[in-house]
Amino acid sequence: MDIATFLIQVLNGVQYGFMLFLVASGLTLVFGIMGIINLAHGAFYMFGAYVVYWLTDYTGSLTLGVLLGLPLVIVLGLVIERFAISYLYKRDHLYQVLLTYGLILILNEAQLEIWGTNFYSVPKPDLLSGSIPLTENLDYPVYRLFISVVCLAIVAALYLVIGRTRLGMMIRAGASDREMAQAMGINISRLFAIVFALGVALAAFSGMIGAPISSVFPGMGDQILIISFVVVVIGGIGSVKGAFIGAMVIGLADTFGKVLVPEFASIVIYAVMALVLLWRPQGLFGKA
Amino acid sequence: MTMSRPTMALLLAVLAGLFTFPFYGGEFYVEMMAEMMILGIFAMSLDLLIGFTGLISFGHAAFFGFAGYMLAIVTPESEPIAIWWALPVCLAAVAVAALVIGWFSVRTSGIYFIMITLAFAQMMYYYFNENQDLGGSDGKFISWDPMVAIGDWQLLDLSDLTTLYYVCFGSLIFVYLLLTVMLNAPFGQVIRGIRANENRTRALGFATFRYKLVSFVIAGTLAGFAGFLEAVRTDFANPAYLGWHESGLVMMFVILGGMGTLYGPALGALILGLLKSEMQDYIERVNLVMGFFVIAVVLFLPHGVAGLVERLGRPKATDDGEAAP
Amino acid sequence: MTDPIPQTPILQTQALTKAFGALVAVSNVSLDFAEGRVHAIIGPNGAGKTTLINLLSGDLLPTQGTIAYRGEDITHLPSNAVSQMGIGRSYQKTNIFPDFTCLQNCWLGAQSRLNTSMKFLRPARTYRRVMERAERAIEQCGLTHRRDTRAAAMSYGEQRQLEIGMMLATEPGLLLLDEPLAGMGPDESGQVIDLIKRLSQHHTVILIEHDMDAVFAVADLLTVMVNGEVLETGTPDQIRASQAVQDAYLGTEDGGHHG
Amino acid sequence: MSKPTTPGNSRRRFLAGAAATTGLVAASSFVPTRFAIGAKAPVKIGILLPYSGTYAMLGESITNGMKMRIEQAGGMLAGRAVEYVAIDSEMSVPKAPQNTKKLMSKEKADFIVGPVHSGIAAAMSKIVGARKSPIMIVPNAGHNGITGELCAPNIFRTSFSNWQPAFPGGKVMADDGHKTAVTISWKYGAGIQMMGAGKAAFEANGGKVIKEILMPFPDVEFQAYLSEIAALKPDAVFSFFSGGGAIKFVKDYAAAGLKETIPLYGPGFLTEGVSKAQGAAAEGIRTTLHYAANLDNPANKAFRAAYISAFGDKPGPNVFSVQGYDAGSLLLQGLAAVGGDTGATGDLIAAMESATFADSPRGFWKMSKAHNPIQDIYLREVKDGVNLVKGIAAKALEDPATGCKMG
Repeated sequence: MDIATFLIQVLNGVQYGFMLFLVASGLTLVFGIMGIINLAHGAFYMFGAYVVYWLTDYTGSLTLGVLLGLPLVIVLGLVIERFAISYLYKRDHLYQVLLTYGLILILNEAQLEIWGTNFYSVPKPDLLSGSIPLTENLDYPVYRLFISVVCLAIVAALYLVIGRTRLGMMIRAGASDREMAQAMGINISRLFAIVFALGVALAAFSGMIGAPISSVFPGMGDQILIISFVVVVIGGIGSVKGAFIGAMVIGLADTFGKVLVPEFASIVIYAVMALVLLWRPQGLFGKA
Repeated sequence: MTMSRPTMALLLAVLAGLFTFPFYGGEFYVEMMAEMMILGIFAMSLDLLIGFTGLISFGHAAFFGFAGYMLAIVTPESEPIAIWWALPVCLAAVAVAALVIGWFSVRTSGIYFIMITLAFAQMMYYYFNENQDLGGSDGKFISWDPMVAIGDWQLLDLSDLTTLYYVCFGSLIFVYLLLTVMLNAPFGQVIRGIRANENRTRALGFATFRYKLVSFVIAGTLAGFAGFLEAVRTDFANPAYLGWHESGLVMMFVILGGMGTLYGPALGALILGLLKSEMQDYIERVNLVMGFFVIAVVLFLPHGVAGLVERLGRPKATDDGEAAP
Repeated sequence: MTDPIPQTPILQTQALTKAFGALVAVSNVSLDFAEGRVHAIIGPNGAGKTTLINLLSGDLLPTQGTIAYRGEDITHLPSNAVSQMGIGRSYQKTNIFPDFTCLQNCWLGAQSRLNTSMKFLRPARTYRRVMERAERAIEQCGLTHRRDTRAAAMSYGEQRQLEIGMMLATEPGLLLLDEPLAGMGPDESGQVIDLIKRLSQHHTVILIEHDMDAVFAVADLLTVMVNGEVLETGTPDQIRASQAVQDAYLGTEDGGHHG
Repeated sequence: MSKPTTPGNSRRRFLAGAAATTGLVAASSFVPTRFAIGAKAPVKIGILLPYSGTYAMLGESITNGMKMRIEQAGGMLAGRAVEYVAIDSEMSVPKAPQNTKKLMSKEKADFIVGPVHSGIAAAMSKIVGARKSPIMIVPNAGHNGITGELCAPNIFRTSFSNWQPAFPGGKVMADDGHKTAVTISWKYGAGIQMMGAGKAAFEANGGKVIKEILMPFPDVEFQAYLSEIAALKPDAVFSFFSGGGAIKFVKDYAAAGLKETIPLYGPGFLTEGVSKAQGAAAEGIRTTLHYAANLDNPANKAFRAAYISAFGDKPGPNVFSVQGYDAGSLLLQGLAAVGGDTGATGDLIAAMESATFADSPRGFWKMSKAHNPIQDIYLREVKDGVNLVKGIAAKALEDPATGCKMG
């Protein structure tokens, strides 16, 4: 591999990492703050993609689609939190796994009922549909760079929200000690509703913004679910920084795995996860 | 292993029903029950981990599917293999795999244990999925059922449905009794202690790692036994049997059935399997109904179906007559 | 309580130190514990007493220093191995198996003295010696009437007694008792103090306790810890008389119940 | 956002045949018992196809196509009503044996139509092929072995073998003057078989495959491979993906700028049923398949018009509905020959073997001895989101049926 190819593959890996982070960030928030294992995260991702397809089709603009779609999925998240998730906070992980599995079944069927079985694509905004030449025959799509920028913006936003705002203060308090937070006068049930809705919004948002690249089809959420969990676990559950690093590790490991050891490409990310957990059983940035 | 009298009676009635089932069940349901009993064994093996040792494995199907591949590998193209060879070899291979995976995994806990078992199972899944010598994603056929014979005298013909049914039935009871005995023996006391409070169990002088590992290996091997039977039933080894969907499914049997009861998970396999198969005939969106069913169980039946059975069995259930302070 | 001079130490720590990040919970503790004595460790909250017990029992690994039991280095042994050496412990925060009956709780302690519990076939209840040991432990801790009651359904005081019973079931030679009286009413406390006195006839006891009356009633030797360090060790009379202890601890804390 | 008009029906069991059912309902509501005795029992068709998940569109298209064909013939098979029993395969191989046996021994289906997935197909044909009946009709799964080493008298296929659309594709690539190529697909049955066939044809015609990329199924992160292809600079790329993977691959390939310098070839699934979603990225891609939207024959035009009027244009008629349609034709011809007597298995199989499909939307085809279509493979090119025919890449192509000991 010459140096140019190597750099291009690094770019690919980092960019894939950005996309993974986008999906995984909501998962790690819900996981870390509420202690909820949300298997339905992928289903929300899929819902985001369908909603943005539907709205973009109507409005003709991806931006409008995202802006109109986000409130919709946030409401969906709040409803699900209120009527299902909120009963699980004191229950064992196993029940969360089971309940959110039930949610997957329902959301998948709802998707088929609403949008049918067809494959759809979502056009990129004109402004972002160009490419930048990298080598004599290889271009790099601007839209992918745009996703990277969005991802960095979200990292920054999450950092600011969690580190600097009152909401973030409550989130941190709720994450470290629920009873203490309650004693401090924080309305835990409302806080958790907000966090869950935020998690759903992040999942749906990544589905929306990824839709022009991934296209929109039934079952698309199942494919990203497991790899999101891998990212979150490697980074350390509940750590946004960890999810970011985890996404980078997986993005690069996957990319170079495919290039350097193609016959084991599918195994690489799982091997990386196993190694990380053996070295640090609570993930790279997880609290013991 | 306390079981109330009505529960016991119900269980005996179910057993009697199962024993006579081939006489009136009809081919399809007999075959289906055979599958459900195999899945019941599989679910009980996972219950040993989840319900009794407190280890939530999300990769248990790896052992189930691996046993099928082992049978496919040891069965020659040209002739059947004696079960006296096939079964021990397959189970030994599965046990070794469980030992290796367990040795790495058991040192983690909680969600990390869930994920590391998933990671190992996925690695095995992809290994078989991409190994073209073993049929890759299409899987591998098993040309012959293992031969159950002494010399030239054939004891059982496993390709006969009724025979297979009783083999599965016997295996289910055997595994149930085996686990019951084990759980009542000193070993069982220790792993229950680990589930309730691992640190305290260690402080009492038990090397808990070792007991968890042994529990993991036993559970894996029993899952392998179920996988062996399934491979005999379907004559087929396929990577999908190792996948996380399958691991999730069996976990669902355990939780819906009621973990920590042994018969609950077996019942869970039966009820869920029957429910889905029967509903398919009448309802278009079966998964929608299944989804609501699963959520309803989580919200309203925290101890699963077994919990319901127990509750119906003794209406005024309290803690052995002891009121809480 | 006549001979303050230590005999052969059954347990010995050398410069034992435990740091959690920047916080040093136990600092440079070197103590000898004499066989057959009741040796109490007292000190204000946050003095590092429980951390010290956790180091001795193997629940925590020290950052520095060594621990020797009967001359054998046990510094790096995990808690199960420490237990197998004959060192039993009870916990300050009740640490039992709530869904087990009283008997089952003690049973597990008793069973740990089998060569191995990797026994898969014979029903546990048919192990007669284990049963005897468990029954004896229940009797010793005064819970015979609660033998088949689920631990979670017992009163707090009874759970504290069970905590000691489980430890006794392992038939240890050295007992590490972490605040056995914590949260108990006067009646229950009296029972447990009697129990400790009885136990001290055949066991070495290392005791952490806030109840100063109890401590001075049962202890042969006292060590005062402050801020993770040993301030002073001596007989109850010596400690009572010590100006340093007065200044650092007893004087300010009134010597009474707290915590 | 129009929903297809009848997908709901596709999964329920119902008595098909507009004429038949209206008549029957009217009559039977008056004299139910007598009529039930007097009428012949319906022919039972078990269906095992995906109705959920990524490949739900295929299951729906096939079901629609088959039912439409039987409807067009009056909704009856040789005078008998038709009862459909559909099971969602969920693309799950572990559930396949049980689902197959359910259709066989519980529902006592006379025919089983399915599946889409090659792994399920292998499991099903092992079970069905071991007996004389029922008769299995494979409306999609291309696994070479089904009409190869797993072939059996009671297993028919109305779709293709993986070898069929791929082999001519390799030749087309060589004929277009390309000397070197990279193959890329998923590492699973269909991908491996198609890439193997394409490579064989390409190299037999003077080309050279310089790298074979098989990526994990169903991974759709292509960037690393696209960069690799750019560095290798082959004359052409030969690839197979389907569904969401096909859309994303074609779009990523174009977005990486490779489409201009390294033309993309492959079996037609790369653009079939997804070319609209691929948009401009698919323009000009040349693929080979046994069907194309604008095939100029009356049967095709009639089929497309009828399909769109019945089921709408999302997803609209495609190769999968054609395969289902021809499965319907096969049923009609077979049962007509034996007068609706599904018990006459031998004669029924003989009739199905000699069936010819002059009215197929894909053009004339007939069954091979291994029960796989002998069919024309078309060269297609995407223009304005439609796969247009450019010519015939292989005339009356018959799968080599390696390993089939039948016939």
